[in-house]
Amino acid sequence: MDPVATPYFFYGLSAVAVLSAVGVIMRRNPVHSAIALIFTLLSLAGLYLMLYAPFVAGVQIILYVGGIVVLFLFVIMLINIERMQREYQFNKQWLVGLLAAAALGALFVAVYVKGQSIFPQHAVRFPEQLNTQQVGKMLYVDYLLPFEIASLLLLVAIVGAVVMAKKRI
Amino acid sequence: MVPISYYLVLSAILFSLGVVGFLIKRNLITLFMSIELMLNAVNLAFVAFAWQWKSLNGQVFVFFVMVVAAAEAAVGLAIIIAVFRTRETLNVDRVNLLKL
Amino acid sequence: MIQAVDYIRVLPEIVLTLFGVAIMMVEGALPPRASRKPLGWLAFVGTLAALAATVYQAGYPGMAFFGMVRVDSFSIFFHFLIAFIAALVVLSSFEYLDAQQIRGGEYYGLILFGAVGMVLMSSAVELVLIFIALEISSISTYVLAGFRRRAPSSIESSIKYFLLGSFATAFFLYGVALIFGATGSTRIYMIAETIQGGKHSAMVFTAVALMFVGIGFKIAAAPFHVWTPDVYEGAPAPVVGLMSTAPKAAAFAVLLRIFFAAATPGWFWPVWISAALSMTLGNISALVQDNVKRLLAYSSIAHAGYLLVAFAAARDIGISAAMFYTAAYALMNVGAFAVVSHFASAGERYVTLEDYAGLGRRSPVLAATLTIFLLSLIGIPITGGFFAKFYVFSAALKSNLVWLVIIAVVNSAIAAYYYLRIIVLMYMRDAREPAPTVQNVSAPLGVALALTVAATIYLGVLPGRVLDYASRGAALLVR
Amino acid sequence: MFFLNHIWIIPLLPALGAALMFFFGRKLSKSAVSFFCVGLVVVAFVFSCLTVLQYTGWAAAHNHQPFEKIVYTWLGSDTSNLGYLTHSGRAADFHVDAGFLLDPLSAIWLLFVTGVGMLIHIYSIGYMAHEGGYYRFFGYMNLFMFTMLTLVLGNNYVMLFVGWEGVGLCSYLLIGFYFLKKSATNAANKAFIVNRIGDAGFLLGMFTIAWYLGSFRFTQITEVARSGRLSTGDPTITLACLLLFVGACGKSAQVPLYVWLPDAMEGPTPVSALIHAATMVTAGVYMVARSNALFVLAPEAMKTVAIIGAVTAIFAASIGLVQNDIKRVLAYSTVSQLGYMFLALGVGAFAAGVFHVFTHAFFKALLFLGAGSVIHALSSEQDMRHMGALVHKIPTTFKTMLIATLAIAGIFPFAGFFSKDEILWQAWSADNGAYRALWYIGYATAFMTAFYMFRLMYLTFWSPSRVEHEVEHHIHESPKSMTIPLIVLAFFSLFAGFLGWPHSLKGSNRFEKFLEPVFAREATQFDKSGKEAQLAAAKKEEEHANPTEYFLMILSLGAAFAGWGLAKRSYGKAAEGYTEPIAATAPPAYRVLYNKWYVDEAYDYLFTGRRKLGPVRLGAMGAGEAAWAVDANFVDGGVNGAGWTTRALAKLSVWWDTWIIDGLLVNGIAYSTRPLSWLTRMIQWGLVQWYALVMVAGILGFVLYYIFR
Repeated sequence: MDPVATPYFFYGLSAVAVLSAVGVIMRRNPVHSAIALIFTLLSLAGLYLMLYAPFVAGVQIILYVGGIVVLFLFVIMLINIERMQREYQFNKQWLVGLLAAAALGALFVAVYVKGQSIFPQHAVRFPEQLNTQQVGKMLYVDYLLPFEIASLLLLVAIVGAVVMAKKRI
Repeated sequence: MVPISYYLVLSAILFSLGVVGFLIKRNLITLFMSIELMLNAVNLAFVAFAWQWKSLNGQVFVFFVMVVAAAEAAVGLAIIIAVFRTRETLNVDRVNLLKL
Repeated sequence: MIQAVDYIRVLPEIVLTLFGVAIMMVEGALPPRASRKPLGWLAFVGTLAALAATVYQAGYPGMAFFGMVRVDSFSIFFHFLIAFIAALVVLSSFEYLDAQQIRGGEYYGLILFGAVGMVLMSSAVELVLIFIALEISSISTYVLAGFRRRAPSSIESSIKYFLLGSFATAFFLYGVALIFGATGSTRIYMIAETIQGGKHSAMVFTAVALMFVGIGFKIAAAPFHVWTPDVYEGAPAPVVGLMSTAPKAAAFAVLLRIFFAAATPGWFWPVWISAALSMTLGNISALVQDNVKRLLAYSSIAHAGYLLVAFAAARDIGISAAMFYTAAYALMNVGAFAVVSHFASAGERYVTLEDYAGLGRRSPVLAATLTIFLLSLIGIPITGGFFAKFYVFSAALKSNLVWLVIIAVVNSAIAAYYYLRIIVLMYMRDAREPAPTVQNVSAPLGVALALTVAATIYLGVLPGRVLDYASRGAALLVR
Repeated sequence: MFFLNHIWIIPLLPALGAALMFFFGRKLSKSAVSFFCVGLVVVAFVFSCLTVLQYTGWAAAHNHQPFEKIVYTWLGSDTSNLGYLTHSGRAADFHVDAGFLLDPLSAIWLLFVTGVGMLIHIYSIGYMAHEGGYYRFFGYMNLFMFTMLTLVLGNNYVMLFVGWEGVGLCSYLLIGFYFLKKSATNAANKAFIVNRIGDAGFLLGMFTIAWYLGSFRFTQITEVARSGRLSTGDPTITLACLLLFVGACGKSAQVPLYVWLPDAMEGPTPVSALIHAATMVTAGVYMVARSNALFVLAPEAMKTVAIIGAVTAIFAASIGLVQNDIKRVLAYSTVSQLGYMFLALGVGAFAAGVFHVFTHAFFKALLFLGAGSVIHALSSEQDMRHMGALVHKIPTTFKTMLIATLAIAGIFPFAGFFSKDEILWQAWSADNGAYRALWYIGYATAFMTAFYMFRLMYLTFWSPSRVEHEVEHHIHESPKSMTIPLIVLAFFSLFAGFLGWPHSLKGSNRFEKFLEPVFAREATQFDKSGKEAQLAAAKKEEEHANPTEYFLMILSLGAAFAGWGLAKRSYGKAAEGYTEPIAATAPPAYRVLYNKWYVDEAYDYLFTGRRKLGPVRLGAMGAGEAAWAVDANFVDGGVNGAGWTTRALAKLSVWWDTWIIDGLLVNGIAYSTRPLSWLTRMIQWGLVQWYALVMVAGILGFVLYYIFR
């Protein structure tokens, strides 16, 4: 089976991802930021599909978009955002910060360019129909311990969240 | 066929955008969203590398990173609520009681 | 196939988790106004059980869970250390929680869960598992830092720790991704094979740098140390005792594994620079501090620097020096913070240097105990701190790091000055009026202090056994 | 062999006392405290005597080898391989033992440390009887004995360092014993910080040796050094020796690090006697003597030691001339005598230096204890201007102190004569007179020493009484527990010198012979034939008693008597409100004293008023100094040339003391940290995102390094 994806898909999706990521930063209203984040996440899910990772793409949509971002929105609703919107949204070091991050990004790109030789152009494809089964098998065999430990992580997170959100201890 | 390095460059760009957001935004919640952006950039890199090495490990990692992101989000947002309770603001510049 | 021995190899983790869960369940059953001491005792028993489990585990070295964790002398060393620290912190928390009127059994639960993460960090040999374990320990410390809910400073310390921690973690994770990209694996021993076999691409180097960021943040090495003073100042004192030691120890274990077991290249100069920077910045900044917790924070930065000197020394002697230093440092620091937490009393009021004036006469035993820890931090002989430093310096010298040793020796001479200030204040100044009242030391705290003093002296007088164990672990690591 | 094999018990005895005081001190009565603490030191002394006795027997049978007892492996491990490569590429073990070494050198230290220590402990029972913190005092003293004995008995540099740091700590605690006195705590801090500088040098020197020679152990290092594999003047060895000497300068109060010692007199007098006169301050001498095999390979370092020693000797003696506080005179005298010891070491006369340490321990301890007795009698008066005519009121103190004074002044046949004369002779003759310039300095110092010591004696005992009336009624001789140690020490001050009766006076110099195995220059010393050759050489030397030696001996006796005579003429009749007779003949000398006080006040003013460190303050001070110098020159254009030089030296030393050491080193640390704290402030201003930016900058740096490496 030929690759479903063409470069155009890639360009389109990455344009959406980058633009909405910029939107996350630029928007004054956190609600708008959260919505922009959703677009980034969705376009990333699209890219995952292109990379033959349908399971991850699905989890991305369910867990990230459906869970984490909704959590963000909840919290934004809980908190009075009126005043925040009237304040400056960037701090005084914005220019330095921007330059530093740009330099960092440039360095990473340089690394990829320098390290390109180790990537063969044509990678072998996965048989995609088995993807979910295979991931499941890995999770419950090879990665059994991390999987279990991840549940402990979630337990800690729940306890922590409850403790921090309680009015008094 | 899109070369793998394209994906990686995209992930670098997203990562730096996250860093920018973290460095310059004043709203605690947006700061936090920037961290999510960074984590997503990492995920993209993982999936791309997984494709590269034809190894499913990379995809499994993404799954774990998402779990971690969820856990961080839960705790982080709870802490943000606690901050909001004591200060009535989410401006990160105001969180500077502790300094030399 | 998973066998029983696999479970033995994660026994301390299992034990700690079970006790943590038990605490959370009993917490629900306790009336809201009741003291949480019983939970504390339960946690203490849990840490003791973990210690026992560690000792038991020592008889079953090897890999477990499909090459996810590895039990060897190296990880046993850290398991023992972390469980011991957790026990000490639990003991020194009883009184503190009562004084601060904190009635949250979650506190003990989180300490135990955090300990699970740290213990796992030291035995995990797979980067993603390390990452998850790191997150467990981080998240529980984020929350513990904010446990003094009435104080805005505590919450602030929590949010600062959280934001910067997640930021650093993201870098660590990116580093993991890059190393996966470069080598096709995240298992430390497979990475080692790939790296030793092939050429070192720019990606591997970048990955090492990025992982060093994440771990450097945890161990408070310059220039990733910036959060430390603020967070330590705001967080509850016993929690600082925990987070300035146990997660650091675990993070050092991870760093050792990444650098030496995975044989990653090119870490030398960053570590060299970071060591020199940490020592110098930490010590100089500590000179001008008036808050004891901040002062100890800078001191812990400086100590991270000394530790990195041992890293730079490399080879098995450097690794065992680093391990020994971690143990000595952890014990004396936990002790110092236990005293500080006792003395800070309700609301953490007495934390400036001035408050320590005249402590030598009002509470001689407490002052003497703190003096021992401070002397050990200075590196006066017959304390663990002395030998740890000595060993690190000679290890570094043996690797011909002459300049680094000179920087370190000069730094340790400077450092004496600020530790001495506390001793001078305690013994040679009159208390200001009104003098802070010092409560009697409660039995659990007394036990904790006695244990730390004994351990500090033990490491100074008879370091042989611990050193033996550490060097055995080190030898296994480089193999 | 029991005592020799259980040598490790010796330091543990006082450690036990210290532990007892730490845990139970507050609950014990004073008599119980004295019983345990003093009793344990007495036991330690007896034990040491028996041990040394046994050693002499053992050594005779074993070619005068050092005795080593290794208790356990302290640092490093027995089982696993902690090997490393030394500088030369040789493999060596990382290995430091909790081991003990007894050879003639440590035997001498062992004996006088426990002996003098015991006497001072006994003395303290009386002296501290009415002071608070009795148990604390004895606890610290016992802790001091423990660490000092560790220092002396350790068989490697690390053990030596343990004791080294330990005695520093105890000294610090004991100087600050009267912690309510601000001056006491300042003095304690000063001592600690100045010593810390020395310690850093020592530590680096020690590491250099280990790195270069592959061992910390004295016997192994000595063996390598004497094997002939290392060339004389080896730069690394020179560096190591110089670094070690920096440490010795700190601990043994040599220029430029001597300043803490005079201030250390803020501690109780028995402490001054034990720690700051007899034992701890000689640790530097011990260390250099212990490293003699290395030092002889580094002539440059030896030269430095000799010069620093001579300079210190005359510098400190000149300050001693103008002090009024009885303990300060003694303190400067100690610094000066330590200078003598280093002079001896520097010219290669190790045995002479050690001999002076030995005799000095007795008479200086005696002087301090006597001074303590005087202070005790006069209800804590320390100013000699308010003393006088005590000769009949406290006769025992007087007699014993007189003996000590005669000893330190170097008058035949008291102990100091022999040791000092030996040093001067060696300075004259060593290396065919290469160090003869130092002899002149030493000789001038001998004269000054006699002068200031007899000045002290006249002002305190013989001159008419200037004691205040209320005090006068209470004058009393000290209790037995205080006078008996004085008498015992006086006995030794009188006779200890006979051990080193020189060949030229038909003596046998047993002391030097005893030390011979330690300072032998060749490893073959231990061989039988070599030993005989050595003895033959000694005999030859004996026969060739140089006529110059007799001449110098008479010359130095002359200097001592001249100093005595001058002091008698000047202070013999110093009545109430006396003017310093020097001041009468040379007014600027009086101004030296006066201006010292002025400088102190100016110093206070400057530090409380202005905080900027830099050209401004130094300039102001420099101008003041210049003005003073001009003034002094005009008034006193050279009435008394010798007096002027002396005064200028004294002035210079005070100036050095006040401005360079106090100003730059001690306070300078505090002030220079202020701008440094801006650095911290710049990084640490509480904003999360700024912190994150610092981190990103760090990451950028690292990643950049990786990409462009």
